[in-house]
Amino acid sequence: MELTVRIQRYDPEKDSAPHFEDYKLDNVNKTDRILDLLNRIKWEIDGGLTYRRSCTHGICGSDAVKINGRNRLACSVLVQDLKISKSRIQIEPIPALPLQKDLLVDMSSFFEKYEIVKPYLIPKDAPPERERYQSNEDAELLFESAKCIHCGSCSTSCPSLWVNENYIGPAAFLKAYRFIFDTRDDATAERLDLIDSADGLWRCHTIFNCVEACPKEIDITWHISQLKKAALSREI
Amino acid sequence: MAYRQVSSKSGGALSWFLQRVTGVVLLFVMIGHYLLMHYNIDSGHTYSAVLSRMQNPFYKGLQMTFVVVGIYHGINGTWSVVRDFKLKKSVSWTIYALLVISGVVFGLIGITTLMSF
Amino acid sequence: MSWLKTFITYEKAPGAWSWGLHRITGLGLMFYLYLHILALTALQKGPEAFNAEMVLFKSPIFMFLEWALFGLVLFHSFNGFRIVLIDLADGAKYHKKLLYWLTAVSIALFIGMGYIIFSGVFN
Amino acid sequence: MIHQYDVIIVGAGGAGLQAAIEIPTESSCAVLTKVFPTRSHTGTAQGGVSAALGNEEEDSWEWHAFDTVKGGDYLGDQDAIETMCKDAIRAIIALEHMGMPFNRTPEGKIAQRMFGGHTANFGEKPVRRACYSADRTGHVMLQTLYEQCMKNDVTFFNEFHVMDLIIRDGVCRGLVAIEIKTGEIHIFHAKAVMFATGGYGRVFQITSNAMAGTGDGFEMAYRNGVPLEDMEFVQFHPTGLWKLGILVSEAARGEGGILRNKDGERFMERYAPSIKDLAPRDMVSRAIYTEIKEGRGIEASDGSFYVGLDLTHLGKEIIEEKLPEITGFAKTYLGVDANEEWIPVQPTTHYAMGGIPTTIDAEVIVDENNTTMPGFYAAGECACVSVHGANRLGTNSLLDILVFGRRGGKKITEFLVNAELPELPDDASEWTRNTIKRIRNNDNSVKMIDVRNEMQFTMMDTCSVFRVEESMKEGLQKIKELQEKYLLVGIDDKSKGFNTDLLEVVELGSLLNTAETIITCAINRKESRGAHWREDYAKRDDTNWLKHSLIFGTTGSTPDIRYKPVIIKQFEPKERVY
Repeated sequence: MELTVRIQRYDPEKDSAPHFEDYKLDNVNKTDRILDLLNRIKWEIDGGLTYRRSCTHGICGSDAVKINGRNRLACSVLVQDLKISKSRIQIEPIPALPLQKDLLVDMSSFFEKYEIVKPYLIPKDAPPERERYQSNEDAELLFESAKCIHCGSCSTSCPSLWVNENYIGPAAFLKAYRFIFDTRDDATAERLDLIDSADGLWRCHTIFNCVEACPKEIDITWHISQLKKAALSREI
Repeated sequence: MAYRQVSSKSGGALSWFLQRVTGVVLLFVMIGHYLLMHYNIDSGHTYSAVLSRMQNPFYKGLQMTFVVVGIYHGINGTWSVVRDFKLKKSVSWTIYALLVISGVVFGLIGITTLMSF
Repeated sequence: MSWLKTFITYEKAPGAWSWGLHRITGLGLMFYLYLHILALTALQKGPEAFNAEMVLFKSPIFMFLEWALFGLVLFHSFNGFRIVLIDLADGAKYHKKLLYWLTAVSIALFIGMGYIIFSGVFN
Repeated sequence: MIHQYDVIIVGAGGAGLQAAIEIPTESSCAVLTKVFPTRSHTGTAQGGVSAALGNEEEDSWEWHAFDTVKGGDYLGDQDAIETMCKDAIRAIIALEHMGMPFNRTPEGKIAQRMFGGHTANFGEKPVRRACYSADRTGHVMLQTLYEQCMKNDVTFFNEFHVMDLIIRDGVCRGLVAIEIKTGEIHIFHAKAVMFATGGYGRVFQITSNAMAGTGDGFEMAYRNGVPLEDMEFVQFHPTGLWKLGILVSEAARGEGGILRNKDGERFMERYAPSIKDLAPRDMVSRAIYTEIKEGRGIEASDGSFYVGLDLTHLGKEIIEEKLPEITGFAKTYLGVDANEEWIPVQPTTHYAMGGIPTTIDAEVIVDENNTTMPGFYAAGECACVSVHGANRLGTNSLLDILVFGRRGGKKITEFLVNAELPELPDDASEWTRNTIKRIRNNDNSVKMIDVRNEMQFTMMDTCSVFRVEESMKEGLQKIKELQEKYLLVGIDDKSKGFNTDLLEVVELGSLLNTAETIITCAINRKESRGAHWREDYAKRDDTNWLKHSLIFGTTGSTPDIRYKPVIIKQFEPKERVY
């Protein structure tokens, strides 16, 4: 089929503001990934088109972009998954982060926030000689949050971040959950202090944009609600 | 790190929780308010009807709760909308002060009305 | 104000709608609560003033406004109930279903209230 | 801009991060990576990482070593394999202590599952040896290692594309990189450089590898006079998603998945009667192609063929709990529900057994006499220790990066005690500048994509699972033509910052030169061993070919191939049957 891909372009060395450009593609299969379309445009039409990509199957988290109005991973969405009006799809960078070029945004603030929750195991005692024991149920509590690929789809879909870039955001909360609910970790209070703050948990208004955007289908809001309860329980 | 790390005390857990608690309280008070004040078959909206109802301490207590809890919930809710935005400290303090003052003023007006019977 | 553009162009899922409406209805109700308190100060001015006001509120426009107000109350309280379930129970796992059910019940109640108000069965 | 560091590590996958963790904080250390660290290809590993923990049943590191030797068709160096299999147990426990979330046994120990080629008692029966975290083992492992780096405050240069090594008089003195964001050239002047640059899967048309897997490390070393070892051995994973090449982990078969041909027959019973679907990857890949060749493949709508991976009998619970990711891929990309239907699979280019030759401490070797180069280290897929021999066993890649990444880090630390910063030549960035200038100045009459497509097609066509001299020679000829053509490739994007157009052309240069070494070595080795299967020499030939090949690049003429003996310790080469 024929498809027009409308892409937001911006080259800071030439353009004063971002603008849209249309690319007509023929022979598009409905099972093509959106990343395949971007690649075709880059390789066949305009080599200047710039975006991040690597693994092409939704595990490295490079290619989060806004497709038809919503954050998604370009490599995990097929043409047939989209509602296509006027045989056109629209691709923009993910919102709320500084634009660098075309579909590239500066992710550094996103990763800084991920770092402030101390995303590493902090055990109190020296480790035993063999592995620490952990029940399968306790381990499984962590699996969903450990699925996160740091693509940034969730945090940048959150209206709380749009109006205030200091908001720590769902991705970092999810990471905090990953350690706070790990039976092997002993820094719960320390981590809760970091997220139970003015820019922290309480700006989450259960809007569920993050859940809608998450390409790994993590119920981020549920995880945040567990954190809220943990933060609350130490105050009452 | 570029981000403020505020200690737990000012984090907002308590006001977040109170918002939920007052919300649930209001849910019930609201049902009571609707049933008793407006759509009770015996009730009417004439001055005398209202006056007679207000003699009942239960009714009076209900209305009192409604005014106080409702205003708290409203102010707290409005504030949580406002503070999402990145505002200058002076601006957000002004809004906060206005909200609190308006709440106190209207609360007093409401209570005075209720107590005037 | 670039957030406004983002807000307008970003796809709104049920969660986002309910959040937006919750805020709008909340602010509306806050405003109304202040009005309500002010209106009732008429009680202090004696029967004539109060009854005169009541007559005003019996006019069709006010009946309609009252119905609309009930809509706000319904949405805000039911959605508030949903939020409590999300925050304090495992509501996040079934929040959409919850929203659809509560909306359905709200619509039924809203229609019922419309009948009550406009038929004047109770007054 | 010139930076000075004690150590520069290139690549932020498992090997690079593991090495960085080992460098003590007194030494200055920086990790350069062309993608953000958690985007590294380690994260795509699915099934598990092996260690003879014996948590599920009796196991020993000697059995593990034997399986590795046999799986590699006796080409692996047994001293290195011993080192790796012994150290495996410590490595996994260390990961657990770092906080990696594992699946657990009912008692709470690390759970283990079966995998291709893992056996008990020297080949008797399959054994549970692969430690796992659902089918995201690599993902959580990469996260865990990155987390440790943050804890240790490791310096990262993210989105820096390394262009060239600075080697003069046999000493590695640093490297040259482009900062992708600005397009600026940076020189990193260092006492030690470690390559952990990953693989070259994108040389081939169908691959499970990331688009970043363009063989940069191999090519940079080779271009600077370092030989490459055993490049003819390219692993084709038997179960890539049909047409896309996306990996469907061996864990699917470890959990009981069965490969079936169009008649529904479990055809692996004929090829490996004792361990059937859990045979090593080279054997299964060949079996699949043989089935297809002999007319028992399943025909797709477009006329291509595949076989089915049958998980339908496993039950929803196992699939959801242990294989959620891969069944998700099948659903997303092919619309196949693994609970109901077979997953269409075909072999996909997966792993480079060969690479930059190193000692068991990750020091780079520059000749057949095991001479090491001061200041240059390599670990992970880009290195060849060689533990994988002619065919890597599933789960040993994650183990390789842990063990040899760490050993490399430790060796570098030792080296730094007495190391001086070597002198930096004036012309350090000359090659880089010339290359960029050439690409920028070329008119865009020859398109990068045309050259790359042709290369990928040629390699898939002539040098994949089954190989024949004649067609490989044609393939090599083609690659050489493409190398010529490559010099004319230009770009559309003339900007400086984030010029991915330019970088893709640079990467194509790496791919082409790597392809040349692969196909040259493949033509040279006249026997069939492990993943290198010659239809014209269908037998393994231990008398003439039980040796490693080292390919040396010589400018302008045919590469020079020399040999290095295989280190045999307790396991004498035997016929490889399962």
